[in-house]
Amino acid sequence: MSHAIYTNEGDKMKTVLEVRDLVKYFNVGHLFKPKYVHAVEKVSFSIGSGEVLGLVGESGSGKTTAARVIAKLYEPTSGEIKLFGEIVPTKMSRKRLLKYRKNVQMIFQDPFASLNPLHKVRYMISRPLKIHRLVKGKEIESKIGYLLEECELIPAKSFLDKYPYELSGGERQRIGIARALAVKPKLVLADEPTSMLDVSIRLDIMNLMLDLKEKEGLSYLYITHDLAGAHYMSDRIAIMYAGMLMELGPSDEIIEHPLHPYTKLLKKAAPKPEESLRPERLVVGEEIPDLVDPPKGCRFYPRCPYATKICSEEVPNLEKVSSGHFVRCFLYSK
Amino acid sequence: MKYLIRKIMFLLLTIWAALTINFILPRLMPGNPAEVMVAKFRGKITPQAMNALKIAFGIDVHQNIFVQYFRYIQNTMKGNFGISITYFPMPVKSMLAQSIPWTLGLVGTSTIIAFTLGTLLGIKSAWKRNNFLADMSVPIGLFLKSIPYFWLALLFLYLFSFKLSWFPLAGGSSGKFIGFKEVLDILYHSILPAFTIVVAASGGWILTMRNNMISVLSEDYITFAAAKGLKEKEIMYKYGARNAILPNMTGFAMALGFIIGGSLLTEMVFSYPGVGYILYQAVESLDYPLMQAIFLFISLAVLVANFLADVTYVLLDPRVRSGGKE
Amino acid sequence: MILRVNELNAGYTWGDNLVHAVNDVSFEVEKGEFLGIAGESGCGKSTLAFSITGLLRPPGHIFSGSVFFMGKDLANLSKEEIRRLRWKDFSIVFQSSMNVLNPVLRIKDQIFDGITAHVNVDKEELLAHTKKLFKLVNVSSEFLDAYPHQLSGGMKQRIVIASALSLNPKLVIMDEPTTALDVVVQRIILQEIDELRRKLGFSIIFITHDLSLLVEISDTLAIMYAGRIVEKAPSAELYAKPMHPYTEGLMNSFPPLSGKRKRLHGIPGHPPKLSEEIKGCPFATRCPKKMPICENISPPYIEVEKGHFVACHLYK
Amino acid sequence: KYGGTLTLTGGAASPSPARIFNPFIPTSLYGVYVTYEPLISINPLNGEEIPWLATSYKWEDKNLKLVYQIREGVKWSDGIPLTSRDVVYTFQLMKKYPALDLNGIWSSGLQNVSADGPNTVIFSFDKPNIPVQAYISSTLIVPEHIWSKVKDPVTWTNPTPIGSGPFVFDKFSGSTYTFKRNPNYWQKGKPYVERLKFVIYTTNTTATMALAKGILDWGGYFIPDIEKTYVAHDPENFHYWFPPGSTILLLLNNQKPLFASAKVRLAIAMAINKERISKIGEYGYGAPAHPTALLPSFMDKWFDPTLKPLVYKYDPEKSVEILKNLGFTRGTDGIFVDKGGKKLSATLLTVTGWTDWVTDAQLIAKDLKKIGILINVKSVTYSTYRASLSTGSFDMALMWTVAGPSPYFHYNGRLNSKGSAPIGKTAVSNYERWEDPITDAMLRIIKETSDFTLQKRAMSVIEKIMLTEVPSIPLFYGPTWYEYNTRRFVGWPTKENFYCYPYSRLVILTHVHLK
Amino acid sequence: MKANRMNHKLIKQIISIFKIKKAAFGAIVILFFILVAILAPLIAPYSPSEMVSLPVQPPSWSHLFGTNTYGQDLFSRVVWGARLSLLVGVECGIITSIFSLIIGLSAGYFGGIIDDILTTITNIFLIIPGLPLIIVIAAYIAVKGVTPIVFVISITGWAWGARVFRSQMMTLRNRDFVKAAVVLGEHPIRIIFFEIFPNMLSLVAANFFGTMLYAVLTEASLEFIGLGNVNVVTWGTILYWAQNNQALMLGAWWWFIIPGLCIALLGVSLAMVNFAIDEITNPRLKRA
Ligand SMILES: Nc1ncnc2c1ncn2[C@@H]1O[C@H](COP(=O)(O)OP(=O)(O)OP(=O)(O)O)[C@@H](O)[C@H]1O
Ligand SMILES: Nc1ncnc2c1ncn2[C@@H]1O[C@H](COP(=O)(O)OP(=O)(O)OP(=O)(O)O)[C@@H](O)[C@H]1O
Ligand SMILES: [Mg+2]
Ligand SMILES: [Mg+2]
Repeated sequence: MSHAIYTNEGDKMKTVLEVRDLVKYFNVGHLFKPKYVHAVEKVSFSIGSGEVLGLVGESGSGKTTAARVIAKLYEPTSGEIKLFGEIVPTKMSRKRLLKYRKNVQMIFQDPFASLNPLHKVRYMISRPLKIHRLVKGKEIESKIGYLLEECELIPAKSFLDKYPYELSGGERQRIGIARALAVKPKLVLADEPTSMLDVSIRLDIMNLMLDLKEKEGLSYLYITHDLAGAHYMSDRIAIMYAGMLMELGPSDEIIEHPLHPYTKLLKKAAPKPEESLRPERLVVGEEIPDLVDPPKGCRFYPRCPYATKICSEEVPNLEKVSSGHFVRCFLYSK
Repeated sequence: MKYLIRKIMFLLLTIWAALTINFILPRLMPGNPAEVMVAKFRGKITPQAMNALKIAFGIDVHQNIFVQYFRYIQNTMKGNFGISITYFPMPVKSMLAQSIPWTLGLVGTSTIIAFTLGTLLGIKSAWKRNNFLADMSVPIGLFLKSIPYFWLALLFLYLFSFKLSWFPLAGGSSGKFIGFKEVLDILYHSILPAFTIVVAASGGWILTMRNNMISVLSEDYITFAAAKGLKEKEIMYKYGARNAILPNMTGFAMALGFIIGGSLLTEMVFSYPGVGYILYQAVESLDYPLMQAIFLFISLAVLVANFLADVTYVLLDPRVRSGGKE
Repeated sequence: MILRVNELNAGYTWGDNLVHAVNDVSFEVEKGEFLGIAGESGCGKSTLAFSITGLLRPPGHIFSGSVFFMGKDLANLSKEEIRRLRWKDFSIVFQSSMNVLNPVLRIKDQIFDGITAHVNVDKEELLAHTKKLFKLVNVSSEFLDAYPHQLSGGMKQRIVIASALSLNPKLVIMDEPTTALDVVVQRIILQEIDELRRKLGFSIIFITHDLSLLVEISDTLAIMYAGRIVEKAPSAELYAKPMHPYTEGLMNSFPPLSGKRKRLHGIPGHPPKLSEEIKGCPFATRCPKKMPICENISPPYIEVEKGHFVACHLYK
Repeated sequence: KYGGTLTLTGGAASPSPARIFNPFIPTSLYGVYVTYEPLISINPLNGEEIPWLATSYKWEDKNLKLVYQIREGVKWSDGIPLTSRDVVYTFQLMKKYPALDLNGIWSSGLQNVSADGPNTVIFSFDKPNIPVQAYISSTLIVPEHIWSKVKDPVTWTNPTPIGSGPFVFDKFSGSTYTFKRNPNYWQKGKPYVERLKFVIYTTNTTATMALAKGILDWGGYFIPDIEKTYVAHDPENFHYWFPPGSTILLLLNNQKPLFASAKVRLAIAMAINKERISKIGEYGYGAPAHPTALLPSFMDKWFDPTLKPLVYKYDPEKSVEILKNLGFTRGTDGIFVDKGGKKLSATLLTVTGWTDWVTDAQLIAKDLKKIGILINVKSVTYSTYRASLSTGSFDMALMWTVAGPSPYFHYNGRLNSKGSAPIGKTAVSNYERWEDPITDAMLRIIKETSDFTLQKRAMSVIEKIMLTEVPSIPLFYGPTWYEYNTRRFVGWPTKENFYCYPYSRLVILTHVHLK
Repeated sequence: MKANRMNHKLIKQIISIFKIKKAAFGAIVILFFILVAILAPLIAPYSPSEMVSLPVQPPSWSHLFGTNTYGQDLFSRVVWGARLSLLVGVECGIITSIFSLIIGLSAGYFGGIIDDILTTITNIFLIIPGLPLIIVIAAYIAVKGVTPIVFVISITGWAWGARVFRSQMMTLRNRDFVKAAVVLGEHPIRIIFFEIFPNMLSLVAANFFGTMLYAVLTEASLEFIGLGNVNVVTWGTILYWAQNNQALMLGAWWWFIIPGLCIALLGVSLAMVNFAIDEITNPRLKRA
């Protein structure tokens, strides 16, 4: 198999994160009879400096799991993670782990659940500064203020002594972003940061993230199930289905010329008020495969309108179809 | 099915644990049964007679602990618990055989009544929330939950049996009758003790059931049932109570142990010839073989009742049946 | 006309707290109409749905206003009469399809009891009818004997819809029936609902926060904000020519799927809390076209063009 | 006069609903006492004897032979005649199974038991032992034709007893059992009562309630403030009489240095206010005991009046004086110290849950503190208490005397050095560890002679020892609990009509009849 | 008619106050008892074990709760009794909570085999009936003071708490805010004590009061059977002596009723606090 690093070959930018053949199984059985959920299966991608990689897939496809493995919340079952070209070992000393965490931060989906209801904003933002010893005693307060204002929580002072329940959803999510930014990370894993927010607020958060990216030179792994949102945010998009990466390529190309049948389906399903008022009819087969006992061949074949015999027997490789565009489908394999 | 197998395994494990606790306890404590026997005969006995009795009891302490354990398990399996000291020379087994039916009858029925009554009241009071009477169930339930059983029992005994002469003072029957009349007589004797247990035990059920029910009533499927235009009764029982009772099935274990504990005290107060009363005797005269056997029996009863509750739970909750959740 | 809602006010009270979740809402639904109601979370959509169907439970109350169903004022009906109307004349599908099915009852029993509560039919008829319903919503009838936990979310949703249609109601209210579902599944169900409506001819009130979805499928669209309907118009018109600044902002909040990527700007700020009293226009604090009057006087809800209602001081 | 169902206690000290009617076992139900009968019924309060299954007995052959004449015409309740063979069998059984021989008859010098014809039984001894006659006479006789078929009489519950007594077993149910009249009883015309209903109450509370409601005709319960809780409910018919049955002593461990001196023991004895103990600790039921420990019923017969001047009285000042004279000095806290500077202090052992004793002990501690001795009251479980007594690991303890038809039994148990042992070794009865050759000699004289004047002279010596040397301190008489109800039945023994000891069911139940 | 309705309304109001103030009422009663216990030497007019009056005197101004057959002042005894009874409750509450927390939190936090083992043990202890076990153990150890009772109650009473804490730990551990703290680089110890534990406090409190209630009742029962040390003064032993002297038959109802009511009152207030905390943690109940 070609060990392509699935980057956008056109740009010669520095790779921040590289993930290779990442696998994560969860044991959901018990002591005597283990049973595994194949949540992430051999996922590989990379993210360049200042780049946003959108990870799109339906619920349960393993997006969160992948992000959490990268965030070192879960141990990978196998696979390799490289940060700035350096392999990140599974087990690390606390010091090394802290160094890793200083570079990789995360924004969570649910702005309510991701803030401890018992802590004030001041405490929550000050913690990363203290853990990583970024600023000295007196400067902390001004640094917190700076961070909050950067996330458009203005005036910062009025937020310092609030508890999460006193904030609106959008404000809460901004706190989450400010907290992640506090350590000046290089990579931010954003796990559906807007899906719990109201439509009118969503765009604000997305714009904030894009602004911060430019200002701080951040890279994002932007996870979403909303294809349009991914397109808005990302330079490249990766499509996941049932734990596997199905297609990966530059945003515009994925949207305009989707190759994988699943990507096509997603595109069809996405609301497009601007195009026509009566959408075209979708025809889809059975439902999502069981991840405890995944199908032998392509994971999408049970729903795929183009499925052939081979699809049920073999897993297609993720193959390059054009510069920076990869797809995992027999329709395109040579 | 899997769930049941797991439950059976757990049941066996717990029985084993109870057995082992039972074995270890007397061995951790100072003193030995011989001393207890001297005590029992209050010095009336000569050393010669004493020695002869020791042999009759089959007390031999010079044995490897594992051999002892093995023997003990073997004997227990056979239902051989040795000879009672209080009721020498009655085998502990026959003492149990004699008293268990009484306890099962009294505690069994009153627990079921308490459970049913408490559950029904809990359901009603949750359904009719904000109604004066229904809301009174909370403070009343709290009060009942917090009074000592024995205290209530004595008070009832004094009031209803002594002062008002409505009920007999003691015993499980008057021993005067036979046939159907005897059954009535036994029932008559059991009313007051049963009443005590029911009063004291239903408080807890009212509260938990009310809480469960309130939780369930805020579930979407209740609103959905109302949206379907179902009749109130149907919503209350088929949708509300049916689901609210499920958590109680698992809470049964704790409560049952507690009730049985309380009913022991009740039996003591009412001189009811069940195991509680015998336990009291055993405790008073430090009759260890008897005490242990009773503890074992009560544990077993609770375990089995609990197992039955689990089985019922399986029947009531399809989610568990397919092994979905604990 | 199937339904008319007249200056409805509803909300929640407990202790000294008051949440005015539905504020002077009026609208009508015609026979066969697909009315979409869109609004952000917490703006009172569900409360509205509950109020219309009389399912609002304490601490929720209807404060004032009336709901006419086929010309009958629901407030004048007895509990029992309303009970008889439910399911038979109007039915409702909830937001949380995952939780509306009783986990301990078989699917078929839950469908049956909705039917038998209103009409007398024998077992076989019941079964046959239910099988037909299942076919309608594309669920294999082998799931009749299943329990809810054995079904996927999409399946449950379809079953709830099937149940809601079981007595051929004249109006079906759907409160975000698809939010918990995947885009693909969501899309499929939506398209099925629409087909059913065409086939059976009932009216739909479809509630969601996903405006872009509604624009595609509903006949008429109402936009709700802070407990009020701020704009209502035929979908196409609303999309093409939004009048209320809020609607306008909303339309701009959806990044388009295709086309060149360019920065969009949503609506800054956040909606007011319904637990606090709102003076003037509730959108005033966020409105780019705010005028002094907006701060003090609540704009009336008027028909600006035929079939196009809006509550904004910009339009007189 | 005939008929009626008399309700009485089925078991008191250890109420037991287990169906045990084995007369050799102390856990048996009270039914055995109306089923099986002794040779002679002896009143333990005054030694009076009523011939029962035996018409008479006498000592022969220099007190080495005890000969009983067995009554003729007695039948077991199954119709088979009772003969000397049954009597011999009963005693042989006890020889074969020592566990049945609770009173140790076979270890008291008895050599052989044999029948001489159907009506005579001869007990032969290797040395004289007069007092054992009481034990032999009281032994309940069992039928050979039944018991010889029993595999292990020690563990036999004998659920349906066959005896010679006035009542026969009827029915057993959970907490009650009944006996009915034996129509073929050898005492013609007796008993009068048709049926006995034995009931068992677990707690004294319910028993008291039952008495107060008149349910129980005859009770044997400790009842606090009995006038108010019982008698007051029907003063006409509710009566009680609590005759003293034993003496409760304050044992002083004579092997502890502090109590080695008779003067100290006397000082302690004189410092204790027995009146108060009797009134507060014992609810006035147990009268203060005579310093000789003699039961009131023995006084006339056994007390030597010349000893009267030696009888000490409550006199704490005298106690203090004695202690001062012994060279102890009082510390600032009022407690005496010995020459080594050690405080006079001791622990006093009682049994947990024996509430009256615990109160008594606290009163004693207060009394002794007043005269400068520090007492630490310690309540322990009964088995610990017994173990401490036998091994001698105690300073002071409360204890009772062994009951019997003469003071010999009381003194022999507590004072005979045979029953003593060094501290750390097991003493069988002489827990205070009084080891005195004179006492031993006197006890032997009483044991071996049947001459009353000789016995009385020896007894006088022991009484004097009790008064002057104070091996232990008699506190009060242990009452015999006895409540009776004359609503339905009359003929009960009373203080005035003292025809038998109120525990003697056999005698009482052959006397009592309908009103 | 009207007066009647007014009455009804009044009662309703009282109830609603009661409802809101459930926790407050409970807490006040508990505090009151604690105060009484602490200040027992100052409050009690007499020594609890001295004979200070004629026996069996009904309540009067000089003897608020009357006297018993020993002429002891029952008010003083009840006041002193509060001390030990509460002490037993509090000690059991603390020991049991610590025990439950250690077991529950370790099971919940570590998961895996540790969890399997601890959970099984917990479940076993949960099922084995407490009081009979306590009676048997108490019979063996020949109780001398209240300490063994505390010990026995604690070792048999921790299971429920452990189970509750475990499940709470499991849910909290998977909350996003805990994950967020991990990603930020917080030390695990700090996560447990600053992020997770504070969120469990209400549960810990509820469990504490629940255990206290259980302990106070169990202690009273044991003392009543005579398995405790009847020479110490607790509410349980007061009842024991009352029962032994047949207080009710003597007409000395005050001797029996008052300590029983004290137990019940303390019990109710503990249960109320427990219940109120329950309502707070379960928002569905709160809206009642
Ligand atoms: N801790 C866990 N233990 C067991 N299974 C898990 C765990 N976390 C996730 N899974 C399973 O792994 C699969 C992938 O889940 P994941 O949360 O990564 O999906 P997702 O793409 O993030 O979905 P969503 O859009 O719903 O957030 C799912 O089937 C899920 O049930
Ligand atoms: N039971 C209740 N008690 C008190 N307030 C409530 C209750 N239910 C809803 N509310 C409040 O009423 C307002 C309207 O709620 P509603 O559920 O109608 O909103 P919604 O538009 O359906 O929101 P969503 O999109 O989240 O479903 C909200 O502010 C909410 O907080
Ligand atoms: Mg996810
Ligand atoms: Mg809603």
